[in-house]
Amino acid sequence: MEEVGSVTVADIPSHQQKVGEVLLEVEDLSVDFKTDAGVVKAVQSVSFTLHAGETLAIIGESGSGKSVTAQAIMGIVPSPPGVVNAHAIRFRGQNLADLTEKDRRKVRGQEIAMIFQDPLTSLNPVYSVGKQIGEMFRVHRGASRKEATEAAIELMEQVRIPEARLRVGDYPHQFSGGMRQRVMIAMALSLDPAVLIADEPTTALDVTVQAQIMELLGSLQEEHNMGLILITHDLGVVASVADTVQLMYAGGVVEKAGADDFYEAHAHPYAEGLMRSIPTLIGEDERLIPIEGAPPSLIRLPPGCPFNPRCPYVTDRCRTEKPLLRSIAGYAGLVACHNAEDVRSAKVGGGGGSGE
Amino acid sequence: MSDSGREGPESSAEEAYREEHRFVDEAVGSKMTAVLAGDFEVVEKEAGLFSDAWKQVRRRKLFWFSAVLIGIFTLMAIAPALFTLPSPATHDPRECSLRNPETGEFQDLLQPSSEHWFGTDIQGCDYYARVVHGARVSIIIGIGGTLLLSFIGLIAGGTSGFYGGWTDNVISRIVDVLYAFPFIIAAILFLNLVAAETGRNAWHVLLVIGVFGWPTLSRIFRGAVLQAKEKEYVEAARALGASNNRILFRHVFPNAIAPALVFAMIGVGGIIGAEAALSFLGVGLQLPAISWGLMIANSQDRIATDPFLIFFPGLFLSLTVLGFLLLGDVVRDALDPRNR
Amino acid sequence: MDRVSSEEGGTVNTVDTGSEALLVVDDLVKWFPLTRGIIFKKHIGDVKAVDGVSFRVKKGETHGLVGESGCGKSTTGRAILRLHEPTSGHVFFEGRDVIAMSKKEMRAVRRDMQIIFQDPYASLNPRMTVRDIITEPLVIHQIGDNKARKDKAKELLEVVGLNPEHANRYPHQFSGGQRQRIGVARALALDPKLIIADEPVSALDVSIQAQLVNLLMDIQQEYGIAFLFIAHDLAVVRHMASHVSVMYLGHIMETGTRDQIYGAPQHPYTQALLSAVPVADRVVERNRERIVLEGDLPSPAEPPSGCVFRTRCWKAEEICAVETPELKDMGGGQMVACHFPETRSVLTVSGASTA
Amino acid sequence: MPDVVRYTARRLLLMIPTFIGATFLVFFAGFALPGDPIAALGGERSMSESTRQQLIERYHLDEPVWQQYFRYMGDVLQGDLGVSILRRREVSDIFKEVFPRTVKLAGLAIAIEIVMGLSAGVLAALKKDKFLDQLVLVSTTFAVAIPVFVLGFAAQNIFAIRLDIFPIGGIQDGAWSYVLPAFVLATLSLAYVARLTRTTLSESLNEDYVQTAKAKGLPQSRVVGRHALRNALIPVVTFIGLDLAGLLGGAIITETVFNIPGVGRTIVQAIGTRDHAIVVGLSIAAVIVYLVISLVIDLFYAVLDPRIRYE
Repeated sequence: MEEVGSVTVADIPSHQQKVGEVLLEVEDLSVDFKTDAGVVKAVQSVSFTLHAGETLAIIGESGSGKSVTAQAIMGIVPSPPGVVNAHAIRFRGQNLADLTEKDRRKVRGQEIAMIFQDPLTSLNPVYSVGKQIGEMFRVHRGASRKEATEAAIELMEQVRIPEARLRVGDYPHQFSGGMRQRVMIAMALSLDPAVLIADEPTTALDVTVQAQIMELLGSLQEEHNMGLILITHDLGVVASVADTVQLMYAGGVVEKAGADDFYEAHAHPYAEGLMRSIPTLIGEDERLIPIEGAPPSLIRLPPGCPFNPRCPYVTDRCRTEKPLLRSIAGYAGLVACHNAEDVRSAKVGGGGGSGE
Repeated sequence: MSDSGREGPESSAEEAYREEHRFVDEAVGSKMTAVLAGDFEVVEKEAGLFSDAWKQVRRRKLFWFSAVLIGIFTLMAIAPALFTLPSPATHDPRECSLRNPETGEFQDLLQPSSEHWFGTDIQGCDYYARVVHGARVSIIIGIGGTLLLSFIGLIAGGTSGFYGGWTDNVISRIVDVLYAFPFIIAAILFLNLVAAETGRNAWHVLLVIGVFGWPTLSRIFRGAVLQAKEKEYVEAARALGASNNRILFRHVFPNAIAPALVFAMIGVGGIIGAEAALSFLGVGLQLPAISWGLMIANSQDRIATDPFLIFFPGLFLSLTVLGFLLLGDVVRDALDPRNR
Repeated sequence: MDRVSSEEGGTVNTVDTGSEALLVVDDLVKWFPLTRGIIFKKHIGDVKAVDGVSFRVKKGETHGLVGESGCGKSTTGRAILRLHEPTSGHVFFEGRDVIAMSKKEMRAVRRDMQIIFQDPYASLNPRMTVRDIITEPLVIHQIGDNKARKDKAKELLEVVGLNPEHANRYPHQFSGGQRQRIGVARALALDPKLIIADEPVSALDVSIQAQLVNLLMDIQQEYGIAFLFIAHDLAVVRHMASHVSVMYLGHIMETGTRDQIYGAPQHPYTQALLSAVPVADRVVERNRERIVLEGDLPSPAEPPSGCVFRTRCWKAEEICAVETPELKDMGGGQMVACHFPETRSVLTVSGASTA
Repeated sequence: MPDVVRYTARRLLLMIPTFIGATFLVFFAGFALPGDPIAALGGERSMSESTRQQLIERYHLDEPVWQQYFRYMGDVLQGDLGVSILRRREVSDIFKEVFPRTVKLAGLAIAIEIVMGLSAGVLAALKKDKFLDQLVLVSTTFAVAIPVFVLGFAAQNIFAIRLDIFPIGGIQDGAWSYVLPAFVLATLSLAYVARLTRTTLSESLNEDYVQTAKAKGLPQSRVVGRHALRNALIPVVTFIGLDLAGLLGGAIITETVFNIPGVGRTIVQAIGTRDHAIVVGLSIAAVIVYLVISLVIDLFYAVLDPRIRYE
């Protein structure tokens, strides 16, 4: 019943202005799954840095490796069949691989928390939501049952679940989708983590509820100055909140840039293709321009650039040599494409920009 | 499963569990995504379920092991002479002599020897021949009983699940009654009714097993049908104007049959065990029929002195049951991707 | 009303206002009874999934039916086809009331009305080959012989952009996008006049989704099939539909041409919905006005009195709780069910224009 | 909680037709047992026509079956299971004597089942596809393949006769007499419990909420024990409960093999002696025990799984 008035921001702050302390550094992360059919190369040499207060959006379609990246950071990739390799995953300078399982557990949940796509299946159906939130305090803080319940109520109020005190004993199936996701958020934020990873937090929700949850996440992030990793397939959802964008395709990062740069001037053919294939509410009602073909099998990736079979800019080089992330002239981001310059000039020539 | 007295409880729990886990759903739509956390578009293994299953089954040693076991015992049931031929004392199992043909001495219960591989029983019959001939009853009742109970169970479960309403209510209550009335007690009581004067034969046992044994399969199939009929492709067929029969036989039935099939396959072993158990209890086959259960029953007093009388029929019985059990297991693994 | 696309390849036929309506949905109601009781079921209430929905679809046009989950849009689609038997109301197809039809008449009508489902994994029978799936409609309606059906399957596969050589394959051998094309081919087999597309692209990734959207638009253009396009994604609907109806809790809140709905929405719910849809443009996103609705969707078993949207509406007054607003024509064919309608163009942002 | 009450009421009402159907079947089959019931009532002795008439009247044998049935069930509901002329005892007394033996046997078997079956299943699920898992799979397959009476005799032969650890049968040695039979009785269900636990647990270990539990930084023991196992146990507990209900109804074969005069063996013996009163009385008692326990299980199921109440 509340109307939030229009927000006018004169200056879109770039992430450079916003950076706080370095929280998370991921260097050269790869994850393989060994299956009967072959080795699934789910994530290949992904690196990034996350600062306090920063929102990093990892964008990609199904099978791009974005969720697995998050699981690897959390250290919850199911193994077997998963095999995680990384040069380092550092939290506040400490390489997580060096920690004992016990210390790693302290980081997990307390320092780096995570929420998942489907809040119904992600909550345990046989425990009340109060118990599940309270469990964080019971296990990590040694709180009594009563203290844990009180803390749970307080958190539920914080994430604006109405009548928290009455509902603390209810089970997940008694809540609506949006409320369940609030419960997940309350649980994740219970110990005031420095980093929150949100894996498609609104995909299972309706747009109006999505708007509520995104607003909540935004305000909580600001309040706690968290580093936030938002994983999504929807370029729209993160457009307003991301500071940095990392676009993934077939397990690898194909483009990485400040959000302003990315949305305005993305340089990878895949990014361009994605932008054009999104139906939009704004602008001319053009015919959509889809990316032809389908994503490759992660077991048998094409040689060279994984995007080459679908790429309109493809050259012979793309079919043999895998492009690495590099910077190109006139663009502040990094692109893994041999022909990024051509993509850029074609775009400028075609008069395209954002919102095409 | 071999103690059929417990068939009821086992299966209803299993059924509850299947319902809980939407067995059919997953058996049919196999996503390995559970492990891979939904970040891959996994091409589903659905339709080629049976052909894929066959491919997978062929590669497994256990499958061939069970196939060989079943093959041997089936052959034994069809042509026992093939198996008794090489034995030096090959006889008709009913041609027994209490006297040594050479010395004329009175003899019974010979221990196993090179002449009588499995010894002789108290009547002086060659025990190997008897045990070999015991296969026929087991295989007939095992397969026949399964066919009969599957027939009843599929019809009952199919109508119950597909049509719902009062039909479902009535059938479900009958199933409840049969569950509450433990199979073995039912079998004991009714086999006593059947042909008490004329003596019972394999068909009587088969009939009672079929009539009282169908509820589990019916419930499994009902659940599978309920699942399958909610599928969108059924709605699609309806939208095309397909008749009920077409929907049932072309869309629902083929997609619901897998779990029932697996159950029936495993069930053969269970029924073979049940026949033996009933004969052992004295309510199954009666002398002069030849049945492993009867042989064991008639030898139970001699467990201390002549354990071989129990051992050999027990071994053959267990191996037959094992064969069907393993086959069912292998097929279930192949059809139910959760086990992969 | 006129829908003319500027793009060379993607022109959409102009629909004459005067042309006859192919489908008229009149006060359609679908309640699912809630019962309680052990032997005798006592009727204790209803889930009012669809509660008096009216709209019309003209020949060859695409009518979008949008709303969030639980608003009754899919139930509406199924009730039109009598996959869910409607509780009351009328559905006129080419002037004849479908609801009153006998089974036999219904079977004949089904040739002209087809449906495409959301889930490409659940909507194809895994035990049938692609050919069997596509030719099933022909078999059911006894059209052509085996050879003719085979040829038709081949032709349809080509139309939807699949390799006709793959007709012998099973659905599991195809990707989600390809499966959805098979579903489209099945719907086309009987040359229908109307296709009800129930969230046909929602389960697909964006890059694949765009392929399907284009395919559907091409098909419509080529065969002149009318679409009832049911979706929760307002952006997709904007690309597909010339007319749009917005549903909330079993009721139509607003209906009109695409430009009216997107450019000048008058119902608060339409406005909230539009303002919540994210746009992949940073400048737009940062500058646009966003209306964040409070609270959850009320239960359709106990919908609010009066206007069903009032519990989440910032404009709600006493009258909204008492009197159910009727769909009123606000001019130009735009109909709004609100006591306080007011044009508000939520998509207009500094410089960027709405369509 | 009205939901629980309604649920209970529903189950109770649904039980009525089941109860009538099952008991009628028992009554009918017992009544129709071959042999002259009157002669059986008189045992071996011959009797005069007048005694015969007296007995017929006393037992209402001239009435239609269904009338006899309702008369009989009326008595049963008041705790009267009839009288065995042959044994000259009230069947309810016999039940009171033999039932505790079956309870001991079944109780011990269930305990073995829970301890061994659950641990084997949990270990197998945690070490999926490793050696231990394979071992559990193979051994449970064999356990299921060997029919109970064969297993019973094998156990007798090895543990009672050759090794002389346990008595060969009977109940003279008190609780110790029940150990070997209980193991034999438990074997089959133990195998099922192990397999069921393995499947459900390995499945629930893949559920999203287990991911959540891990992401919460909970120790492995808590992730498995509190989150995965708690959910995996729902079907297992149901199985064990129904198994208990079935076993109490008569562990017929095991009792026969080990010569334990429990409910099952008494029924089998009574069939041999054509003692209709005992057959019908004990079988009906068994059916009632089964129904009551399965009702409890149903209710317990609702406690285990909070979603079930709101079906």
